[in-house]
Amino acid sequence: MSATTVKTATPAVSEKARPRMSFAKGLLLLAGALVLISVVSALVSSGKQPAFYTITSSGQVAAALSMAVPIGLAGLGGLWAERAGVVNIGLEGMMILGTFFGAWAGYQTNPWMGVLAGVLGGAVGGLIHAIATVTFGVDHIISGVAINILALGATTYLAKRWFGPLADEGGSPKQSPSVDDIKDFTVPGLSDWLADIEKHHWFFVSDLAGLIGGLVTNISALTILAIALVVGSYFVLWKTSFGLRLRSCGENPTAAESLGVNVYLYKYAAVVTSGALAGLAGVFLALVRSHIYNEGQTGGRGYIGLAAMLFGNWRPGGLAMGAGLFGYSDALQLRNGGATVHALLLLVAIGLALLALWKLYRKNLVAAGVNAAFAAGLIVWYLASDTVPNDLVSATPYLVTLLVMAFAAQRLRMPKADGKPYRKGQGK
Amino acid sequence: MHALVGENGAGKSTLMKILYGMQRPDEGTIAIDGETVELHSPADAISRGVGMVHQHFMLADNFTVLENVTLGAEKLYGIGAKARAKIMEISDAYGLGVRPDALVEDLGVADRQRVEILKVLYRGARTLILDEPTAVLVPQEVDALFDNLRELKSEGLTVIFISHKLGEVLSVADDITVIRRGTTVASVEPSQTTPKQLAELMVGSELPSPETRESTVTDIPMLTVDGLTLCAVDADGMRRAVLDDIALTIRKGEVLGIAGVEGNGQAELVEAIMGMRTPDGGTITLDGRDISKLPTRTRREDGIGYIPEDRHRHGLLLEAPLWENRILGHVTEAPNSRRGLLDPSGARRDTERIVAEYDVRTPGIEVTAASLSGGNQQKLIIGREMSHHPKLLIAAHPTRGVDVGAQTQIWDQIREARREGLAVLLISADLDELIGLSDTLRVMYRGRLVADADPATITPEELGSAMTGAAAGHLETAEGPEEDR
Amino acid sequence: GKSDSGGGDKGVGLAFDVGGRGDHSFNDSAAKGFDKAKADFKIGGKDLTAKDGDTEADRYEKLASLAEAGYNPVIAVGYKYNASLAKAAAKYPDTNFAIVDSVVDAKNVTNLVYTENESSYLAGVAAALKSKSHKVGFIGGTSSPLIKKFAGGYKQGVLDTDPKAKVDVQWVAPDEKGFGMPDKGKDIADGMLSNGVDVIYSAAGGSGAGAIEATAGKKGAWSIGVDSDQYNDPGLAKYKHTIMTSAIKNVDVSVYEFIKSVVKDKKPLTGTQAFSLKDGGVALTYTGGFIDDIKPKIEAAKKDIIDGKIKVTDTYKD
Amino acid sequence: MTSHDTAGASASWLRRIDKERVVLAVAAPVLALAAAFLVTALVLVATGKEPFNAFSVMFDYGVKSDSMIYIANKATTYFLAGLAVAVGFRMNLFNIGIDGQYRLAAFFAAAVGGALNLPGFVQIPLIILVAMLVGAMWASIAGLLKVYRGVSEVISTIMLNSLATSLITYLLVDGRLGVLDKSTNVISTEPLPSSSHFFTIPTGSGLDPVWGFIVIAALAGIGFWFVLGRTRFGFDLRAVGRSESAAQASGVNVKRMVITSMVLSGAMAGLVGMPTVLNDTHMFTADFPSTVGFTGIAIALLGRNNPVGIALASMLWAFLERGANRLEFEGYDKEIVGVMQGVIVLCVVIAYELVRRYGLKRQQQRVGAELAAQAKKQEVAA
Ligand SMILES: Nc1ncnc2c1ncn2[C@@H]1O[C@H](COP(=O)(O)OP(=O)(O)OP(=O)(O)O)[C@@H](O)[C@H]1O
Ligand SMILES: Nc1ncnc2c1ncn2[C@@H]1O[C@H](COP(=O)(O)OP(=O)(O)OP(=O)(O)O)[C@@H](O)[C@H]1O
Ligand SMILES: [Mg+2]
Ligand SMILES: [Mg+2]
Repeated sequence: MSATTVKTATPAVSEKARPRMSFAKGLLLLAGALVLISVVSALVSSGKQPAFYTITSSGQVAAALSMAVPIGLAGLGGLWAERAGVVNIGLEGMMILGTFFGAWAGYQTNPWMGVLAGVLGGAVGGLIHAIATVTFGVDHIISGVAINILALGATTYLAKRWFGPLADEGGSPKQSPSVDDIKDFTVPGLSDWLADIEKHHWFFVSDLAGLIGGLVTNISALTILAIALVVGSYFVLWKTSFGLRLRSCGENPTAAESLGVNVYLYKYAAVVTSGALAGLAGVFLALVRSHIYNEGQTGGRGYIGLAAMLFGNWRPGGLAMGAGLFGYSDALQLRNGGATVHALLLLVAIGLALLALWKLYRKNLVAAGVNAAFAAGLIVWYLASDTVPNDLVSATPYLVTLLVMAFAAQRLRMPKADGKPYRKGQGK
Repeated sequence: MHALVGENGAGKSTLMKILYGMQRPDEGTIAIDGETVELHSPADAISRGVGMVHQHFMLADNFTVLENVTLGAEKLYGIGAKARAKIMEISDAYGLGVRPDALVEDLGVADRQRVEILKVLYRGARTLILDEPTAVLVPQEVDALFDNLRELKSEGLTVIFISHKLGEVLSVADDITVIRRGTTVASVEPSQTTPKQLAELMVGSELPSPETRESTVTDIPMLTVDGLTLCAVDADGMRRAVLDDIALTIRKGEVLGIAGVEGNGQAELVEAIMGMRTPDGGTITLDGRDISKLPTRTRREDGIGYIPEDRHRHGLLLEAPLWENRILGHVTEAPNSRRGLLDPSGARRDTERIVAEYDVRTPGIEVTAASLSGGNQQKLIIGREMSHHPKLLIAAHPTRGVDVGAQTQIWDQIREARREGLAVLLISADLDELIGLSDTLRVMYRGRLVADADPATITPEELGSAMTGAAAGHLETAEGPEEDR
Repeated sequence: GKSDSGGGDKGVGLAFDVGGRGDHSFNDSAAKGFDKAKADFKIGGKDLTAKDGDTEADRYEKLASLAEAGYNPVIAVGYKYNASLAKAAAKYPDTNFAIVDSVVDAKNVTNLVYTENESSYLAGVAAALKSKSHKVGFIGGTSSPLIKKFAGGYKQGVLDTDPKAKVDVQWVAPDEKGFGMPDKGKDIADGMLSNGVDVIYSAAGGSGAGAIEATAGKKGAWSIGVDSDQYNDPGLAKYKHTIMTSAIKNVDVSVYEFIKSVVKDKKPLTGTQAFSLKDGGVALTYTGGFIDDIKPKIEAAKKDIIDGKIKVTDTYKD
Repeated sequence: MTSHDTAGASASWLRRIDKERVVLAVAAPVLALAAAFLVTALVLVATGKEPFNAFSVMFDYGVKSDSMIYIANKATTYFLAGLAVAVGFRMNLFNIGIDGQYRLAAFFAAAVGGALNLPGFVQIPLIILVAMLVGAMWASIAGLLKVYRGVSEVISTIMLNSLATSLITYLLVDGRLGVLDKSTNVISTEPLPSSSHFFTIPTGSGLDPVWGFIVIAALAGIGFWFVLGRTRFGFDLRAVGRSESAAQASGVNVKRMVITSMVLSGAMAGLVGMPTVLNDTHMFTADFPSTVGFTGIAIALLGRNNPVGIALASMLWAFLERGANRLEFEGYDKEIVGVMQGVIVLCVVIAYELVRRYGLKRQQQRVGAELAAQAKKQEVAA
């Protein structure tokens, strides 16, 4: 070895702040997307323009929001549990409990009692999960799967017994009688004004008006509650000592225990809250998205909520984005079918092409090549067809989610002790 | 300042955990300040002014220092600005140099240790328990730690600490308790005892020494590493070199020791040689064959034995029985498999042999690896690796957390292997071990081999200061081993 | 199944499709005929319900256990029973079977099928006449052959009446779940309405309720019900002022007639009994009086279909 | 996922059997089943139904010979689904995508089978091969995404399930890969030629035969056991499941192993639909049984990811479903069986965990006690 002098080495640890998908960055990205839509819709032939207009229409945005809320709430449930170290694959079952008890109590009394009952129903599901995983130390996934089976079994059984005889009120073994509406809100004046602007299809301005319009027109009280819960969860989990303790149980429960934190208690609290949130997601499906309990109503949204949480890297903002993305693309395909999804092809292609350029600039040739190839493929598809076949349109939200996950490479930062069994007094 | 010594599994940690309320005693009493107390949980202990720094750090990696410190003590100063100010105040008062907003994940061992101590002080502890605080520190850091502790002592705090390093125990403790298999066997005063006596009290045998006698170094190169460079993307998305142009040669019969503060690339060097990481440049040659591009499995088949730094993460399947652990890493080799199929009976038979030969204390080979104590797990790993007659043995911290009895055995085995012409790459934080066993010493600092030294002449203190980057080049002008080129 | 009338013949056996009694749709319609027959002829009976994930073996078991226990006739509601009914009919040659919506070629099986495309055609005529925007919509539960029969007939009816009109056809989901998603039905209808569609016909089971709800929220828009007269559906009472008409399928009538032919007349209906516009097996309702103004045109179309002047397609292509 | 494998059959196996362990192993499921029945009985009583009659109806009916045949046939499918899930679980991969994989595989296999008319001994293996290939390819998407893009397999397989549904709906259309029978309203793939019908095992006059595919399923189970328990590859796979880091250090290419096991899991999923296609319907219809993949998760978990356990669990599941059909006939709500299934899974896993923990404690105590004894002896000797 010839080194006789110490060379100035790179610092082992740099002190820079960790990059995060900040709120500001998200807004910027959204604005960019809006501009892109405006530009493209101004450029395509007039026959194709309506398909682009619907992409930012207020109806689309409102529908996207209402589709995103149950997914986001379920995801938030997942977040609470996993931040305390308990994987909750039983969200689906807890949502089912929410739909059932929400509609049952809502029908018996009033919708707000329904909300309460649904949340309680979900919380009971959470409690069972907590007993199994925290007290008995059962594998979290097994317990979750069992709860999904149990919740489905119990509600179908009870629905048949309780709703079956209510045929005159519209009940059936698979469906509850309808429940009254939960109040919704419209910002007076603003909503109409925005709707007016939207109609003119002005460059960018109308797109923005559609976006905001969708967010201020006929917003259900539960939607507002859901948004508040996302923000509130962030606040509680990251800005309070309760949250600190709860998260510590997901990162290093033995350490938490050694500092006098009652880990079991916090895990219980987190998992029960998780169930309650999933229950609320179910209530939203039963009482806002429709007015009834309906067997199979959750349709796997619990799992999708879980996916949204993973998508969002175990953070409330991220999971809201994941839920939003899924809700948006689901609403898009549902409301407007093939033509609009067809328009989306072009937008995604352009987006990918831009991403390819960025990768090229960063000298990541492989990624640039892959992105460019996908972009080219989509453009060819767009040009070669007029619409996306109706039978394929239903795939949109799933495909979009998968593609976004695949292209947005990310470093997952799951809580360190997530899913690991923990026993009191066994730390080494 | 009270020191507690004893062999592995003597019950030191268990006793301390009882003092800290993490475990409940079956009988007996605990008195704090003359008052008999009953501790049901750490919270009880904390409220009575007992604080503990555990043998294995109790820190959440994804949390900031601030979060780690305030956790569980939010009532004192909240979790915000007031807490931050308090942390800075304590840190400054005792010269701990702790930064509240750093992520623990990014901290080195010594820094983590200080965070642990700060955690205890923050809670206003009057009795401080430190379980093996020095095991992972270099001498300078140990000195700094003891300076801190003395300062605390002078303020009237009581410090209880546990250590396997008898020298330091004798130099800093005011009182020493020796325990063995769960009972106190002696209470001694440091001034009236010697390390030798202490060791005898502990294990009933003589204090071992890692001293290597005659040199067995040949001039046939076994492992040659040249220009090895490895970059990694850190948390900030910045690429930086964790291994920077590493060059070294280990000959048959030679033990090459690498000294360095943890986190300076030793682990990465080992992983690169093992093929667990793909380097960005450089070549690795084993016994004349270029293995740079070969997968880990082939490298192992070609004769690399591996005693990993973290046996739980890299050396064992904790939930699997011993005989399956004997197969791990050598599944393609006899006696573990024949023609693609496992040979469980062959593996079982050989496991029995290893258990007997290497004195693995276990009632049988069907018990899970997890039910063995750490020292016995280590012996099993060493037995396994040596059974395949490696050409090169990579030994990372082979005696970490292992008591003096087992240490002797392990050192003997390394020496034995070396005599048979094995090349050994030794990485250790225990500088006595490093100096005692090695034929050649290298110092690693920030991904580079910055210095070399002759184990015959260097002292741990000199080596320690080189490890912190204070010196470079050849550390002694006295005649040392030949340069590689 | 309460206590059955004793003796060898226990009465009627009936196996519902998924959804079963209380689905406010064709299962309920079958139940109505079944209940009426039981009451009128003072016989016993037992009904069983399919569940999601049932296999051939499960369906066969239902039919076989009914026949085995001595129920006669045995009626299978839904085309899914096709294969299992064929098997059961062979095993129990002395039992009279009937299947709704499908055809099984066996001596002891009566096939009760309906020309849903014809009633849907009339729905299309009504939609085209009532639409002001010349844009109408169709929402199907899923793109199964049966539902495509509805879609095809409807589209043809619309275009024959108003060639300039646009028909927006959408499916709720790619599988059977699409029949139980009222919320998604609502979203689809909402999307159609905001694109200017002002009449929506949905053949989507429970999901249709959502579409009807959405349509009721838009001024001047109409919905068209399906299978039963949804104007009279208690669950939809709130929206009935916008349910312009329903394309009904009188499963109850055919089930009743079949039971009667076996139990009372002792001369079972045989072969394929197609219930069409001609015999009132399918029809367009005038309840509520919303389409009374265009009744002549609808009746004319109906006559043309019955006379064979209009040949209604029985499938739909995108 | 905790995976527990049975010790193998070597000459000294008898020695290793430990009476206590056997008792514990049997105790867990027995206790759990008893608890599950108790809970179900309580639910029945609470809703005003007589429980014991319900159970006796289920048991009496469940052991009738035609019920046994039903159970054997249905369990064949469930067993394969459980195995497919277990391959992933054994190495900590949560493949929720069995559902999509097996439906897509069955669809393409049926389509290929319907399009060809080769001798059975060529065509049947070909159909099975197509199914395994399609299943493997669909699953490999999730594997590749995980390895190269870091996408959690939980997300990707959920999405791929729905994509499979859409794809099948798109292709199963008159003029694409479907044929429509207008009179029956059934859309399906072209039916298989009768030469491609799999053999059946006759069971007696008037009774349905047992599907011959049960033989393939048994072979798959043995193959599963052999590959995982007796080959180097299986050892590597289990090693990854137990500790990814230790496996990597031991020389396993973990990334490749992720893809390989996803592919294996998918190939196994491809088999799930085969008993139905080859032995039963001989075509793929739009109402091809779905959600079997999800049932497979419960069954794999109940069977502790080991073939014998999975076989027992799948038979239990089939038995319960058979019983459900009968319960309805006897005037009970068959939905109670859903409650039963959920309670059973929960009770079984809790019982297993308690027993496991007890066993571990016993083992540690024994290790400790024996070591102490050894040490004493040494001391005395010294
Ligand atoms: N409840 C118990 N009763 C008796 N023995 C036990 C119990 N729990 C653990 N043991 C035994 O104690 C040992 C556990 O080893 P552990 O890792 O705690 O040892 P250690 O003292 O840290 O040793 P080392 O220093 O070698 O790591 C094993 O031999 C285990 O069988
Ligand atoms: N409740 C218990 N009953 C019996 N044995 C136990 C119990 N708890 C711990 N042990 C065992 O007692 C021994 C003492 O372990 P302890 O960790 O205290 O040792 P130690 O002296 O700190 O060793 P080391 O030097 O390795 O840290 C271990 O073998 C441990 O597993
Ligand atoms: Mg200790
Ligand atoms: Mg230890």
